[in-house]
Amino acid sequence: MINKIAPTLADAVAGIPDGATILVGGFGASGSPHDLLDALAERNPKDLVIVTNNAGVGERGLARLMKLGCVRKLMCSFPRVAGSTVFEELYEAGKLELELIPQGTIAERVRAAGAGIPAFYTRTAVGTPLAEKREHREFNGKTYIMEEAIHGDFALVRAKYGDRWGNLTYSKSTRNFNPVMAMGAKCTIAQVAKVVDLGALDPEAVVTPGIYVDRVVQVGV
Amino acid sequence: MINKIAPTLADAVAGIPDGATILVGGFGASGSPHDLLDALAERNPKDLVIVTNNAGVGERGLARLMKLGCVRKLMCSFPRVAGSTVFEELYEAGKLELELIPQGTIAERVRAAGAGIPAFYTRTAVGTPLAEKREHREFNGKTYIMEEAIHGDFALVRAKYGDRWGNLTYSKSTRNFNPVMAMGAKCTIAQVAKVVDLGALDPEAVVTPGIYVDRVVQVGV
Amino acid sequence: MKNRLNRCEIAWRVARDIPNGSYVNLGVGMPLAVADYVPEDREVIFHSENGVLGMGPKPPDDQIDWDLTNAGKMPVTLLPGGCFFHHADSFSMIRGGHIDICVLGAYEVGENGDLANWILPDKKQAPAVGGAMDLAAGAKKVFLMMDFCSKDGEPKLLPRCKLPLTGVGCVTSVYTDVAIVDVTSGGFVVREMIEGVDLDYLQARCGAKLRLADNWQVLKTPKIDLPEVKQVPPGVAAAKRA
Amino acid sequence: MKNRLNRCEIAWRVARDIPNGSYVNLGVGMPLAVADYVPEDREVIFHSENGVLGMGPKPPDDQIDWDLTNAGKMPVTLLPGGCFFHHADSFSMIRGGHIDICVLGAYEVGENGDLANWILPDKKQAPAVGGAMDLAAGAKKVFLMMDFCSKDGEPKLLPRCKLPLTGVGCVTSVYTDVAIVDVTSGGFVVREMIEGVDLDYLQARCGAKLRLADNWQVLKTPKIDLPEVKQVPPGVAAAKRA
Repeated sequence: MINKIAPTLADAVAGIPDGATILVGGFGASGSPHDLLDALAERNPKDLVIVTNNAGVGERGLARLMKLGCVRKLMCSFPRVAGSTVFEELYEAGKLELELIPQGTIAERVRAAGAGIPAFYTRTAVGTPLAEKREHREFNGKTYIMEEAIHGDFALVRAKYGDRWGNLTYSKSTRNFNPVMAMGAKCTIAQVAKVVDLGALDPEAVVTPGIYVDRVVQVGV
Repeated sequence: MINKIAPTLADAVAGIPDGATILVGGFGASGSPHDLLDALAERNPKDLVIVTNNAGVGERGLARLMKLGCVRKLMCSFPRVAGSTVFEELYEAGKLELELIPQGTIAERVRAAGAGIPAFYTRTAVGTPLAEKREHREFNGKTYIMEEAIHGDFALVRAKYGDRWGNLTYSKSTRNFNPVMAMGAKCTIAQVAKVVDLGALDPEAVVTPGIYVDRVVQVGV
Repeated sequence: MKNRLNRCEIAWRVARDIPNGSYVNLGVGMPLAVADYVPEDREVIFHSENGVLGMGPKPPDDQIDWDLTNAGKMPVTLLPGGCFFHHADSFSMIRGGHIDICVLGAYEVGENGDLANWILPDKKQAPAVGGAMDLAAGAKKVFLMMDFCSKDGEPKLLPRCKLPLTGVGCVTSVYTDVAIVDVTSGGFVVREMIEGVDLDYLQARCGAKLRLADNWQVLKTPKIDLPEVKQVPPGVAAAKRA
Repeated sequence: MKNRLNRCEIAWRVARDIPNGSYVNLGVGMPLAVADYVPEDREVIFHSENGVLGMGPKPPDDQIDWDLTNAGKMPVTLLPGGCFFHHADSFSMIRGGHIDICVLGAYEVGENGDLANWILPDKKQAPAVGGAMDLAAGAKKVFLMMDFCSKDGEPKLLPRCKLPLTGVGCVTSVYTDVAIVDVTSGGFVVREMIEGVDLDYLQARCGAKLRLADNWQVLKTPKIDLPEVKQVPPGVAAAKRA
């Protein structure tokens, strides 16, 4: 029998080593897998590379992981929001490396990893500082830059419902980056508000098919 | 008010000119927009380029369009199935140009058009005759080929339900190529089994958001 | 100039230029107000980069659902016909040219349509770009909402941007507190000016050459009072919830 | 050789080599039979390229739903936990390396793991490739199901394929009517042979050098009768429905 359900948060994040590249779902606090991040912080790993959209707010989740000094590098589009004080202090102290990537380019680069596409061309960021060091190329008279896939060792995502095959559905706009990050890692770990029976999710409405998911843990609503 | 509902099939396919490139959903007969194709055949256009997976079976839909001599070129992955006699006769008589493309590469090239990606790299077809004339390039020690986006002037797709904003849902495996083709064209036309009220479709389960759809026509179940 | 438009009045004017049936993305900040002024006889579908089409207005305080937020991380609603999708799909819509209009703020705009709106010099704080470069490159039309000059009175319309760019040759029109300026292949063209302002006034405050459109008009809006701001900053609200 | 395996018996043997929890894509034709022989203590999730995960067996004739078909365009069912998705998502799973095993037929296989299974020479008919190249390039393991020799007695295991390739260096193992052969960095290695066959027998019918695995075993299956074929060919059925 296939059973991807992890009994505890600690089981869910087991085996994440120092130096891992971790894709993290969510858009700010919306859909952020806070509980998985907190559980990961308990393990106190070092030198993590985090790929996500924002840089954590308050003291939980990603902010906590950063505050504990677990994160070497952050790849994101928008690290600066009200409340991202942990990030700001570390960044200004030169204790955290930042790679800024346009939001849609993060999404497409991670999707590319999941879809077996090593690189693609995009018009986003052409002519800007974020296009520096990128290969430029013309198609049909317009200039594009090449962007390469971003592969994760692990992905941490948050969904509303999950089943033992790893199928996931989300709630409203908390979906955001979660299904994309789920595609792009070798091992995807999902926290869900509720584990449901196999067959309970509408097969027409499953957003992340279980093929992308390795572990599911229920953390309550 | 936004109203994408076309009253008749003839209205739905109005304005498709000679020489148009048309993306057609479906996988064999499954999910094929037969009624739109038949309505298009009524207009008897010339020199069409059709991008789809198969080459029509029997006498309806794509087979009819080809039999009438409307199709100059077919871009597909699997033209040869039992019942694709119209295609076979035209092909063997040299009256139809065929460009064979791997199935996943068709899907990704059309998705790329919809997603603003002019080209991407894939491992599919490397070392095969279908990689000839393609740029080859190494990433992380493996060889890939470059594939360019396939843009449609029009897309013809079939869905189960649609609303006046153009949102679409599908039935089971008839979904197949339809949502992909819907993304890749300047003008997307959908035949649906039933037009429903705005708000009747579950916002978590809309597969093709109306932003990709220009016209919706109900053709009964 | 005492009858300069406030940001709500600019938003009102931008909304007049959004045709029925448009798919529109509103940038975080000032542009979000545009949604409040869509003429009643038009249906406009708002896209939010975090995976929403058919975004509706802010809910009443007692109906806030933190699972449904906009690009600014503030609670919104969903109109009938709206739907949700993930970030790769959301930015396919943007990058793929499916958004008819996006409305953004700006630090500078060049007469060649270049846009700078993401980074200021000499700041110690980390840079942040979000979806601005995707929108600038992908939307069919880019409308800017900004004051004609900076708070220090410096021109923001320039021959070429001096700040690092967000996008190249992407700007369609600039909606300001004193004028509407279109970006054309021949440079900046003033389409509308508020009462009491003339081309000389604008030119004196503009770094680039301005031309007046032959059919220019007076820029008029109803008088709209700025709302009292009592919102909790989004980061704080989000942190609270987390 | 009278005790050669028939295609159901080969399918039975392939099914033994599919671990619990695998995501498996079965090629059209002979490989589809593998689904019938998954050991009862294992759960295997079948992927169909046309957008199905968790594909179940053929339905009874009175429960056929033509909206739910497989890659061969024949009616199937969906298991609890199954779901639907579109073609770009389906081939992301394939190209992205998420399919653990795909089982394909073959015309030829090279000792370097090259596969030829999509086009025969000197045919007037149009070529057709479907998803074979995507699967060959993308699946983590490629199992082949085929007879050891062609119907004309020609070797199908060769130093290098002579036919146009489907994929390069992609084949993991070859399941045939007389032996199971693994593709290794050192070439073909016979893992199992049926009773009454030895390496000389196989080598005489193989174009490439065969080695015998140290721990080779006898290839045994239960006796399975071939089903009577009464199916309507898929194209005809589809045309009827259309």
